Amino acid sequence: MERRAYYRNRVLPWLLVAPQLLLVLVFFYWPTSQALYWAFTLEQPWGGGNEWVGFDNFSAVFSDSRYWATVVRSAVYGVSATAISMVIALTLALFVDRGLRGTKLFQSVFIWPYALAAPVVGVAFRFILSPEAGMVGAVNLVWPGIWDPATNGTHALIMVIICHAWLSIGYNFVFFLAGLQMIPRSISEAGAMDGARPARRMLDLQLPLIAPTTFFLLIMNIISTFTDSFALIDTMTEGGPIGSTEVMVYKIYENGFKGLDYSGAAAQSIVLMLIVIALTFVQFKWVERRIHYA
Amino acid sequence: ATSGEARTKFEFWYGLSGDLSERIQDMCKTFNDSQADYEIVCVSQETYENNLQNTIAAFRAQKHPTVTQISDGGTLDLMLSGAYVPVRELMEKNGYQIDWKNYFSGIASYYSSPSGELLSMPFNSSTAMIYYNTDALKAVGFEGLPKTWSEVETVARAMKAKGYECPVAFDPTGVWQWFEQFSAIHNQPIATKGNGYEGLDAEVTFNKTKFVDQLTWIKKMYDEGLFVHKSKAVGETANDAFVNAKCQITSSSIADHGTFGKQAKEGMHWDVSMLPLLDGFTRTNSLVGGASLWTLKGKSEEEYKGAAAFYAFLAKPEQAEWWSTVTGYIPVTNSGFEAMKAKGFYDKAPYKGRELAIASLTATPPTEYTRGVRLGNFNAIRKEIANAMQEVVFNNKPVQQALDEAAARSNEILRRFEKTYQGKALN
Amino acid sequence: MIERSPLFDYITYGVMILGLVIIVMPFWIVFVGASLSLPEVSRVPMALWPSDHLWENLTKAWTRADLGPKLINTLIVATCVTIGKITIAAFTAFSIVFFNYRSRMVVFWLIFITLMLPLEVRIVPTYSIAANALQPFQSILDWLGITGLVETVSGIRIAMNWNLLNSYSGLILPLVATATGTFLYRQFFMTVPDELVEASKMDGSGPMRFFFDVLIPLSRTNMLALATIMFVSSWNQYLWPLLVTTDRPNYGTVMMELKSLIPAQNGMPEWNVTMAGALIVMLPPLLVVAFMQRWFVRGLISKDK
Amino acid sequence: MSAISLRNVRKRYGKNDIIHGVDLEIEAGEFIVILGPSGCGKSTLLRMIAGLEEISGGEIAIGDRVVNKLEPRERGCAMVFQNYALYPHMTVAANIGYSLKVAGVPKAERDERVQKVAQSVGLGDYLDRRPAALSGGQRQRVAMARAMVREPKVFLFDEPFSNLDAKLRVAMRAEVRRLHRQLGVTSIFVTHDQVEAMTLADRLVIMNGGHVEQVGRPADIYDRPVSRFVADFIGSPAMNLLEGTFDENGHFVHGAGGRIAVSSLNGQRVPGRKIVLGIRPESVRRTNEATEGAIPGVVDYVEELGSARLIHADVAGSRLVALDTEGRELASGTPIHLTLDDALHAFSIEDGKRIDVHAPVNKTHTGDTQ
Amino acid sequence: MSAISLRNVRKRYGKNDIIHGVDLEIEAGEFIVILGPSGCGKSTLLRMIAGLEEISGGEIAIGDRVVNKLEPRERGCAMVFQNYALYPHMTVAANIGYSLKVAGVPKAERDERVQKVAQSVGLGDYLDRRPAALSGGQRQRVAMARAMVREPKVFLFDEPFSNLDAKLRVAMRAEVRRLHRQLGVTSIFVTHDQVEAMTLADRLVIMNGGHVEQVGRPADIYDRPVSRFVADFIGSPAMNLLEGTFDENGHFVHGAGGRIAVSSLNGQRVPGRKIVLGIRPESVRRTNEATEGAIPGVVDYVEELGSARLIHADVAGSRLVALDTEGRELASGTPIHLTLDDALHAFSIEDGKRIDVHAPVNKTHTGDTQ
Ligand SMILES: Nc1ncnc2c1ncn2[C@@H]1O[C@H](COP(=O)(O)OP(=O)(O)OP(=O)(O)O)[C@@H](O)[C@H]1O
Ligand SMILES: Nc1ncnc2c1ncn2[C@@H]1O[C@H](COP(=O)(O)OP(=O)(O)OP(=O)(O)O)[C@@H](O)[C@H]1O
Ligand SMILES: O=P(O)(O)OC[C@H](O)CO
Ligand SMILES: [Mg+2]
Ligand SMILES: [Mg+2]
Repeated sequence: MERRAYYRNRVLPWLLVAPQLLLVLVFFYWPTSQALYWAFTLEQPWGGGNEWVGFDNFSAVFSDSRYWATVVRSAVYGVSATAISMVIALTLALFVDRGLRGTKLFQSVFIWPYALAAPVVGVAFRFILSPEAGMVGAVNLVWPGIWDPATNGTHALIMVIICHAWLSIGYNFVFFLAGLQMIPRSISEAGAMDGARPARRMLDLQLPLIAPTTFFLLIMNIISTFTDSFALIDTMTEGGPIGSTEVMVYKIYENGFKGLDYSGAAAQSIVLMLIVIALTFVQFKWVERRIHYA
Repeated sequence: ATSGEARTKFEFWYGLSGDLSERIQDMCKTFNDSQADYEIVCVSQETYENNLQNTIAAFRAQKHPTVTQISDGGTLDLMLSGAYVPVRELMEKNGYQIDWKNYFSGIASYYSSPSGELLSMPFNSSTAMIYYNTDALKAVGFEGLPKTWSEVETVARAMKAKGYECPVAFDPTGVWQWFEQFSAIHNQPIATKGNGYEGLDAEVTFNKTKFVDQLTWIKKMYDEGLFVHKSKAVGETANDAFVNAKCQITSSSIADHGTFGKQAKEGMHWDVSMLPLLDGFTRTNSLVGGASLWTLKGKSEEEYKGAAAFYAFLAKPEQAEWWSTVTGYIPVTNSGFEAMKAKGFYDKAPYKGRELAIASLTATPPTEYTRGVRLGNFNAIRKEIANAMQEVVFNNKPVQQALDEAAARSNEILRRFEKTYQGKALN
Repeated sequence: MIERSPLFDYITYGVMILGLVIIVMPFWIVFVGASLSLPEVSRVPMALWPSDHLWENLTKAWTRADLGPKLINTLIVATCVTIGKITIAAFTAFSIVFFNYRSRMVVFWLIFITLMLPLEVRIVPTYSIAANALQPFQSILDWLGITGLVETVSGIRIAMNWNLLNSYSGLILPLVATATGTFLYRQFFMTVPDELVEASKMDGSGPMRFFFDVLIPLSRTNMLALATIMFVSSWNQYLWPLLVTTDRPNYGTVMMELKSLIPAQNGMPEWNVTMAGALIVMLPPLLVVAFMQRWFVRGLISKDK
Repeated sequence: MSAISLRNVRKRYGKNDIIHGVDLEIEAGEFIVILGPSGCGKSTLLRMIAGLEEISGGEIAIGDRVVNKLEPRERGCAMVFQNYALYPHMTVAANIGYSLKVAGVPKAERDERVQKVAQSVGLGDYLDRRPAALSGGQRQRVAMARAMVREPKVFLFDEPFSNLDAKLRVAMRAEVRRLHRQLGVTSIFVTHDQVEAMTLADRLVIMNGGHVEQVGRPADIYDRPVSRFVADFIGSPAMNLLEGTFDENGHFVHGAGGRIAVSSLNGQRVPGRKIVLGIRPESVRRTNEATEGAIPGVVDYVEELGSARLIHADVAGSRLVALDTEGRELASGTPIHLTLDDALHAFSIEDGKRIDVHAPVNKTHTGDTQ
Repeated sequence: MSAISLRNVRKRYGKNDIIHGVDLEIEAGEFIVILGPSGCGKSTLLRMIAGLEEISGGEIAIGDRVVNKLEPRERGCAMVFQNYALYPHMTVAANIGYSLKVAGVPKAERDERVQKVAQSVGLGDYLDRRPAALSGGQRQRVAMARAMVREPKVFLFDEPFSNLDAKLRVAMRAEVRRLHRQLGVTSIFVTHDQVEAMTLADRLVIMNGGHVEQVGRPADIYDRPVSRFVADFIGSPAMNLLEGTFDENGHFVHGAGGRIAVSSLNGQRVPGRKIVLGIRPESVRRTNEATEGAIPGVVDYVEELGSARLIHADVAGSRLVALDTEGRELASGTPIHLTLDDALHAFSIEDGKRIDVHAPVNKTHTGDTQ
C-alpha cells in the first residue's frame, strides 16, 4: 500500500526520528558493533586487550559438535513450541469466533497467558512439573521414573517446550482472533449457502483466509523461541541437565557471560542474528501482502 | 555511626546467599559501627559464579566494587586480569602490619603468586567434608563414622536394606567435593604442570587418574539406588534432603556445618567427618575451598584505605572467631585456630567436628597436586566435569568415554584461555 | 452464527472449556500452591483445593522479598518505559509514514532490525554502555581527534560520562529503544486515509498540528493496545534489571526478587511462599491485560467485521 | 401452490421488531424485486428466506416445505451477495465449483458443470484467475455463476450491483434479465435503486420500515401508488406532492393560496378537507400563454438532462417540478404557465393512504400488443 | 482575467504520464464540472489545483498568482472530499471550525462563524455530535460547511456525492446549487455521474485518458458531442451508435444489411465510406404502421421506467434503443417500426471525431425566454 499524501520538510522528519535513532544507536548499534568486533578477536574477559583472529571464532563454533546439537535443539524447540501453541490458539480462536453466548468470558481468559512473564511461568511450571512435588509427582508415585526432567534431557526439553507453548497461547490467540474477525461474514455465509457445514467452512474458508496471519505468527513465534526462551530456561533448567535444554540464545549467554568466552559468544550472536534477520525478511515480504477481501 | 557525609563509601560484592549472606550483612554492620571513617556497602550476587561474572561486567564498565569475593576456582582468572591490587601491597601501603606467615600454608599457596606474594585476602575458607546421619548409622549398627568409601558402600547398602530410601545424597554438580577434593586427598593430579601452577599450557589429566575408578563406583552406587540424585533441578538439594533426614549421608563444605546445625530436623543426630579414602591410600591434605577477597584496581586512595581497614578488621582474632562461629568456615590463621582450640571451642556441640576441616586441610604439607588449582576459566571446566558425571550417571555413558570427552573439551578451554592471554605468564 | 447446529454448539463449548482448563490450570495451581502450608505443599500429590494459609504465605513472600518497594520500583519503571515507548515510537512512525524522504526506509530498517538481536546476546557490551551512555560520543570525539585537539588548545579534557547503573534511567532508557511500538504504529498509520491528511492540509495545518490534532486522537485505541503490550513486557523484564541493578534494596524490581523466592540451596522447599510471590508479581500485568483487553484486541484489529 | 410463501413473517432483534409480519406469495419462475429505503429490512427478509437469519415468527415455505427449521444448505436457494463474497483464495473455477465439491460431486462431473456455467456467463477464459485479478463486472459474474452451478430452486440477490459503476450496472442488469429468461428460476432481488427495480421486476415489493407497502407490477405501482410513501419513492424525478385543502368550488388550495382546478377526484373534493395532491413531473406541461386553468408560476432553476430538462418552478409558494422535453434556456425568475393532465393522485394527509374514487385516475393505455 | 487558469498542465507519476497538457480558463463565479470515466485523471487535476499534488509541467494560476509552488493553505481553495474526510474524533463544530482554529481565529469569532455556516446548511442542531452519529447526508453537509467556513476563493469538489444514495444525491445536488447561487464562489466539481454533471454545470469539461475532450455548456455538449467518446458518455440511456457504410443511394447500411435513409449529413454520404452513425434514443420514434422510410424491427425486451420505457429492438442485426413515452406492454418478439428524426450524429470510424457539415444537426430550439 503506497501512500499518496506526504508532508515535505527537510528537517522535521529527522527531528522526529532523532530520539529513537539516538537510543537505538547508543543501546543497540554501539554494543552490537562491539560484539561484532569481538567475534573476530579473542577478547580478554577483564577487557585487558584482545587479539585479531579473523574467522577463527567462527570456525571454532562451526566445528563444535555441541554447537550443532544446540542448533538442532533450537530448531526442535522452535518448531514444536510454535506448533503446539499455534494449534491450540488457532483452535480456540476458531471456536471463539463462532460467537456463541458466553464466548466473551472464554475470550478474555484465553488472553491471560499474555500477561505473564516467563520467569513467573517458569517458576510455576517448574513446580507443577517437578518430578517429586506438585502435580506430576503423583504420576511418578504410580510409575516411578516416568517423568524426570531433572535427569532426563528429553523430559526437560519437553517441559520447557510445553511451558513456552503455553506462554505464547495468549498472543497467538489474539492475533488469530483478529485475523478471523477480519474475514467478512458474508464469506462464511456464502459457504453456508454453498452447503458447507461449520467444520468444513473452518477448513476450506477460514484457515486459508487467515494464512497471512498464520504465517506472520509462525515467524514471530519462531523468532520468539530464539529470543524469549532465555528467561524461561534460566528459571526452569538453566540449560540442563547436561545442556539438554541449551538453545542458541542460552548457549550464547552461557558461553559468553558465564563462560567468559566473549568472542565465541559474539560469533554465535552473529550467526543467530543472521538467522533471525533472514526470517524477518521473509516475514516482512508477507505481512505487506495481506489478502484483500473483495 | 556518625553522619554519612564524612565517611568514604566503598562496595563489597560477594557470592553467598541465604543464611550466609545474612551473616555477611551482620559483619558489614559491625564494621561500619566500629569506626567512623568508612562505610562498606555489601551486595550479594547470590553465587560465586554470578559474582565473578557481574564483577567482570562491572569492571569493564568501570563500575566495579572495591572489594569482591572470588572463589577458589576463579583465582587464575583474577591473577591474569591485571585488575587487582595485591593485598600485601595494599596493606603495606596503608600501614597495616600483617603476619602473612600466620596463614595456613594451604590457603596461602592457593592465593599466592608463584613468587609467593599473597594476592588476595583469605576470608571464608573451607574444605569438603562428609556428613552422616548418626541415627541411621546406629540403625544399621555401624559404630563411629565410616572412613573409607568401601565402608560408605557397606553402610549405604545396609541402610537400603533397612528401608532407607536414600542412603547417600548425590549432587552431580558438586564437582568440588566429588572430584577436586577427591583428587586432592588421594594426591591425584587434576592437570599437568602441577595443576597448572607451572604454566598456562597445562593439560587436564583427570581422565587418567583414580577418579575414573571413583566415578565408576559412583555409577554403580547410583544404579543400585544407594546414591540418590538430589539437586536444585529435582526441587530438593542434597543438603535439604540431609537436614530433612530424607538422605542419610551427604558430602558438602564445612561451611554448611553451621547451617545444618540450625536446620536439621528436630531430634535428628548427625556428625561430620573428613572425606573418606579409597582403600589402600593415605590421606594428603585437601584443597582449601571457599573464597578470598580481591581488591580491584581503579579506585580512589580513600576507598583503598577503607578496604585495608576492612581487611584489618577481618583479621582481628575476635572477628575471625565470630565468623567461624556463626558459619562453618574455618579460621584462616594458625594462631586463630590455636586460640580457639585452646578456648575449647571445638570440644562440644554445636562446633565439635569443625576442627576436622583443619585436620583435613593440614593432613600433609601441600604437594604438587594439593596446593591448589591454577587453571584458566576453571568454572567452565568444572561444568564439563559436572556434565560428564551426569552423562555417566543418568545416561549410562561409559565412564572412560565421558571423561575423555570432558578432558578434551577442558583442554580446548585451556588452549583458548592460553591464546587469549598470549604472552602473559604467571608471575 | 449462521446455523443452529446444537451438536456443533456442544462441540464448541466443549473445546472452549478444554481451553479454559488448559489456560486456567497453571493459574489455579499457583493460587492453590500459594494457599498451602509447607507440609501440604510438600505432599505428593499436591492438593487441588486451596487451603487457608494464603494470607500467611502472601505476607511471608511480601516481607521476604521486600515486595512493597519493589512493586513501586517496577511500577515506576514499567510506567516510564510505557510512556516513553508510546511517545517515541509515535514520533518515529509519524516521520516514517507521513514524510517522503529518501532515507525513510533506511531509518525504518535501522530501527526494525533491533527487534532481532535480543538483549541476552549482547548483554556485556550493553552493560558497559549503561555504565556510560555517552561512551559512543566520547569514542567518536576521541577517534576524530577532537578530544586531543581541545585538550591541547584549552587544557580541558572532554570526558563525557553518564552512568545509568543503579538508576531509574538505566532501568528505563535501554528498554525504551525498541522497534515493536514503531512497527505497530506504522501499521496503524498506514491505514489512516490519505484524505484525512489532505483535508487537514487544506484546513491549513502543518505536520505537527496534524500529528497532535488528528493522528494522536485517532490512535487512541492503538495507543491503549500498545500501552498494554509495553506495560506488560516492561513489567516482565528479567535479565536487564538483574544486571544493571546491584543496589537491590533501592532499585530492585519484582521479577528479580521472584527468583530469590525460589527454594535455594540450604533453604526450605517453601514452594508455597514462592507461589504466593508469583501470585503477587503476576497480578498487576494480569489486571492490566484483563482490564484493557477490549482495547487491546480492538487495537490490533484494523478493520471491523 | 406458490414457489415461495411468506406467512406473517416476523423478525425481532432483541427488543427491536425489524420485520412486522410480511405475507407474500411468489409464483414459480417469477422475478420479484424487493425495493425500499435503506434499513427497511429488505436484506433481513431475504436472509430469512435463505436461512442465514432465524425467523422470529410466522412461516416461510419453499415449494410445499416449511423451511423455518432448515439449514441454508437444505433449502435449495442460491444467493448472490452485495460484495460478491467470493472466496479470495480460490480460483474462479474453485469458487464456482465449491458447492459441488461440498456436495461430493465427482471431479469430472464438477469440472464439466463449472465449465458450462462459466461459458454461459462469459467467464470461460478466466477460470484460473483469483478474484483479486478480476474487474468488478467479472467478479459479479463469478458470484452469479457460483449461484447458478447448483441449479437451485430459488435465486436470491442482495443488492448485487451496488458496488458497480453506472455503465456496468446497466450491462449487468441486461445479463441478469437474460439469465432469468434462459433459466426461468424463481428469483428474489433486493435493491434500493428504483430504476433497477422497475426495469427488472415481474412484480415489485415495496417495503417500508419492516412492512410491505405495496406489491404489484412495476407499471401498476407507478400508476397507482397505494400510499404517499410509494408515490414519493417510485419515479425519478419524484412525484410533486402538495399539501392543501379544497375550497367551496372544489378547487385545491395549496401553499400561499395557490389554486388548482381539479377535474378528477369526484366526490372527494369536500370543502375544507385536507389532502396531499400528487402530480408526476411528466404530467405537468408548460404552455406559452396563460390559457384557461393554467397555473402561473416562476422558474426557480432548470436542470438540464440533455434529452429533457426539469423545470423547478415556484407556484404560489409551493414547488412544482415539470419534465419539459421541448423548451430550453429558461432563466431563473422567468414567469411561466403550467397545466396538469388529469393523472392526479391524492393521499390522505393523516395516514398517507391513497384516496380513490371509482373512476380510474391513471392514463388510458394505448397498450397495443397487436 | 480568469479566476483560474490552467496552462498546459501536466502530471507524471514516475514514468507514467497521467495528465497530458490541460488548458482551461475558468471565469470568476463559474460552476465547472469535470466529467470523465474512472481513472481519466479528474481527481489528479483537481488535486493539482488544490496543491495536494505536485505539478509536473505547465502552470496553474488562481487569480493573477501562479500557485505552482504554493502550499495548499496559501491558495485559498477549499475542498470537499469523496468520502468527506471528516475528522472522526471531533464534533461537528470542531470539524467545521478546525481551519479557523489553525488560522488562529479567536474562539468567540470562530464559534460565531461556525454557528452561522452550520445554520446555513441546516446543521445547527448537530454541532455537538461526532461524524459517526450522523447520516450520510449530514456528513456531506459537514464537509461542505467545513469548506465554506473559510470563505475561500475557490471550491473544489471531488465526487462528493458518490457515497450517497439516489434520493440523497438529488437533494444534495439542489443544496450545492443553492449554495453556489448564494455565495457565487468559483467552483470545480469532479464527478463521473453524468446526470450530476449535466444538471449542475455552467460549463462541462469532459476528460478522457488525461486529455480534455470537450469543454462547453451541458446542452451544447449533449447536442454536438465532438467525438464518439463524448457521444457515448453523455446521455442516459446512451446514444445508439451504429457502424456502417453508405450505399450508392446515400443510404446508411449497417448490421446484416439494414438500410437507413439519412436526410442530413449532406456531402458526407460518399458511397462506401465507413462511419459511425449516432442516434439518441429519444430521436427514435415508434410508429404503428410501416410508413414510408420507417425501419422494421423486432422487440427484444422493454425496460419500464415508469414515466417512459426503453424499447430494445433488433434492427437487421443491430441493436436500436428507443425511448417510448406512449405505448406499453410490448411482448418480446413483437415486430415494430421505427422512424428517426433528423438529429443524427456522425463520427469518423478511424479517430472517432465528429463529422460535420455546415448545416447544424441539432434540433431547432424553441428557446422562449419570453
Ligand atoms: N444483527 C442485528 N441486530 C440488530 N439490528 C439489526 C441487525 N441486523 C440488522 N438490524 C437492523 O434491522 C433493520 C433492517 O436491516 P436490513 O439490513 O434488513 O436493511 P436493508 O433494508 O437491507 O438496508 P440496506 O438497503 O441499507 O441494505 C435495520 O434497522 C438494522 O439496523
Ligand atoms: N500516486 C500515484 N501513482 C501512480 N499512478 C497514480 C497515482 N495516483 C493516481 N494514479 C493514476 O493516475 C490516473 C488518474 O487517477 P485519478 O485518481 O486522477 O482518476 P479519476 O479520474 O479521479 O478516477 P476516479 O473516477 O476513479 O476517481 C489513474 O490511472 C491512476 O491509476
Ligand atoms: O561452599 P563454600 O563456600 O565452601 O565453597 C565451595 C567451593 O569452594 C566453591 O568453589
Ligand atoms: Mg441490505
Ligand atoms: Mg477520482
